Amino acid sequence: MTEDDDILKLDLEGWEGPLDLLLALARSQKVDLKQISILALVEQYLVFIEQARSLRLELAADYLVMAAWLAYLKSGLLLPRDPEVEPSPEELALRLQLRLERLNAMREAGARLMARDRLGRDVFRRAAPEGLRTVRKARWTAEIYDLIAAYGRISARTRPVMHVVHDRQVMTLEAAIERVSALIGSTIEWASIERFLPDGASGTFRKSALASSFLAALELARQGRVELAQKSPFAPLYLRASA
Amino acid sequence: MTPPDDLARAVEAVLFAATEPMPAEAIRAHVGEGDIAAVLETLAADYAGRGINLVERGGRWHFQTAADLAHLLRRDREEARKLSRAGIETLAIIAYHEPVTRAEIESIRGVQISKGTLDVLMEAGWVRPAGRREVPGRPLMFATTPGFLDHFGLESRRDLPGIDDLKAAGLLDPVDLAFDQLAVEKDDDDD
Amino acid sequence: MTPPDDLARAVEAVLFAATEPMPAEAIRAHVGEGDIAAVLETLAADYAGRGINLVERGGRWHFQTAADLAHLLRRDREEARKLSRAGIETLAIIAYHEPVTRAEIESIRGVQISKGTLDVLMEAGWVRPAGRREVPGRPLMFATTPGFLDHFGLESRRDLPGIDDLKAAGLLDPVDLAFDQLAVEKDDDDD
Repeated sequence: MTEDDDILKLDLEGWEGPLDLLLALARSQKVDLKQISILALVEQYLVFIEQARSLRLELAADYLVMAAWLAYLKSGLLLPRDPEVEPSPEELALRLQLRLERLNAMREAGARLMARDRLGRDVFRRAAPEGLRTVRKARWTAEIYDLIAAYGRISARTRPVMHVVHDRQVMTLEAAIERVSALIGSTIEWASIERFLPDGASGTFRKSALASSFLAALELARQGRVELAQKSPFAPLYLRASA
Repeated sequence: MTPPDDLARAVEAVLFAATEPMPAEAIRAHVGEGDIAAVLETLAADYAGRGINLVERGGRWHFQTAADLAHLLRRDREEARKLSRAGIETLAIIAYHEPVTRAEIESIRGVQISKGTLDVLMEAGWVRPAGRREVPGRPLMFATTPGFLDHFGLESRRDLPGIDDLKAAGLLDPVDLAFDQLAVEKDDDDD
Repeated sequence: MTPPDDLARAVEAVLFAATEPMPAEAIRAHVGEGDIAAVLETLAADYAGRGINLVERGGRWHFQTAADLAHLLRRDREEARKLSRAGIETLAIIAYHEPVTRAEIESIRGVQISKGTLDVLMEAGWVRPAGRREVPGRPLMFATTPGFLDHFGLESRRDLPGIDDLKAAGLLDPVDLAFDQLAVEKDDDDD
């Protein structure tokens, strides 16, 4: 038994899984991974597992799964070719070799990375820098219009307010009752309500007079002094004195 | 600047990485034998014209940024901010009525002003304290500054439009007053 | 070492005072207009032989002590916590393959990653989540950080030791792709 084997055996706890163990065994062949003998590697692995078992070391399941798979690979490589079997044992062996190459590449890359001049271990930043500060300052802005408008707003809000109602020409209900009563007395025939409005009334005064006269007509009808007639809604309204 | 020898490089590195100013003996403990004093003098001269200086204070040496560049380490960033409605109204009252006390401002505005409002106006450089009113409590009065006139493009306060001008411009229109009142109250809550 | 002009002095002072490595744009915010890039190159050359060096890592600049003086500075300093073998390999795989999923890391290492491994790398500030791979399950991807480049003294990922050789040898390609490649070459040989 070589010295390497002893070391491997003692270090069983330290392996990062079966692929890691295979890589360590492969490197003990001391050839480029491209030239490695997969058959020899399989043999090494199976012997290693056998030894571990004989020493009653507890092996994680994935080491045993790998052992089973390698035993299958070994028999495939040794037995006469069966062209029906896909993938071929050579293909499987090649894939295993590619995986070992990749793991090895990353292991070496990791080692080279760790060996670099590392900040805080090999190179140091300034321990007590003054530091840089960014001070945010508000630059207040306002426009002259905002200022004046604001004052206008305050003044308007606080100024005494006087309400003035515009002088409007209207006909009161009282005046309309008086006028319609006076005119109806001499009207025996049906006459439309417009006939009772003052001559020359126009604009808002005419509207006011019409509204008041209409109310006056209703009031006089209630008192039994006037009769009203209308053919349909919105049709002309006719008045005449009660019989 | 002279190309540094090994000792100078070592002293440089040790002082750079140090957490506090170091006396020559402490430097020696790191870099070993050699004329530390001479190296320190040479380095101090080397760095004299640079953005970094090597200086001695009470027998202790350290690197520091050149004193005349201290202003670069602090960068002021200005951000334009619009005055709040409470702010602009308070400013308007001060401008039209100065000098005026806080209580007078509140009585004209019909709303209390929060503490921050006057601070902002003073921070903006538009308003200054202007003595005290000789009444019980001697309240502080406020007035506008020359900076205020500058900012608003006014020659003097007399350039501010009068009440009649405001009325002519429709700025005293009572329409929307109720809405304004609501907005003012809400604005003050935000302060 | 050339006597520095005002801009060089300013850049020097700002980088010296900074607590973090700074990109050229951040330096410009402090020192104003000028050819910052040229100044940085000149300063880096000026300091190259000194005990303090100006270095760029991932587009950000900082001063640090020269690597060959580490032995003078390491005393009294606690050794950076040692990364486990799993941690080192996982970090290397992420750095050389990024962005990379957990499953891809596991397939290269031939073993599951324990829960803590990625946590340790992220806590160290070297590794960050970098979006999700748009495949079923949308697995999270991982990549390195600017802090990783800082710590390992790399200007960019292109400076990762041996990355060009590994790429050329196809050792950064997945096994399936490499296998197909070999199969094609073999076919060509057979022709």
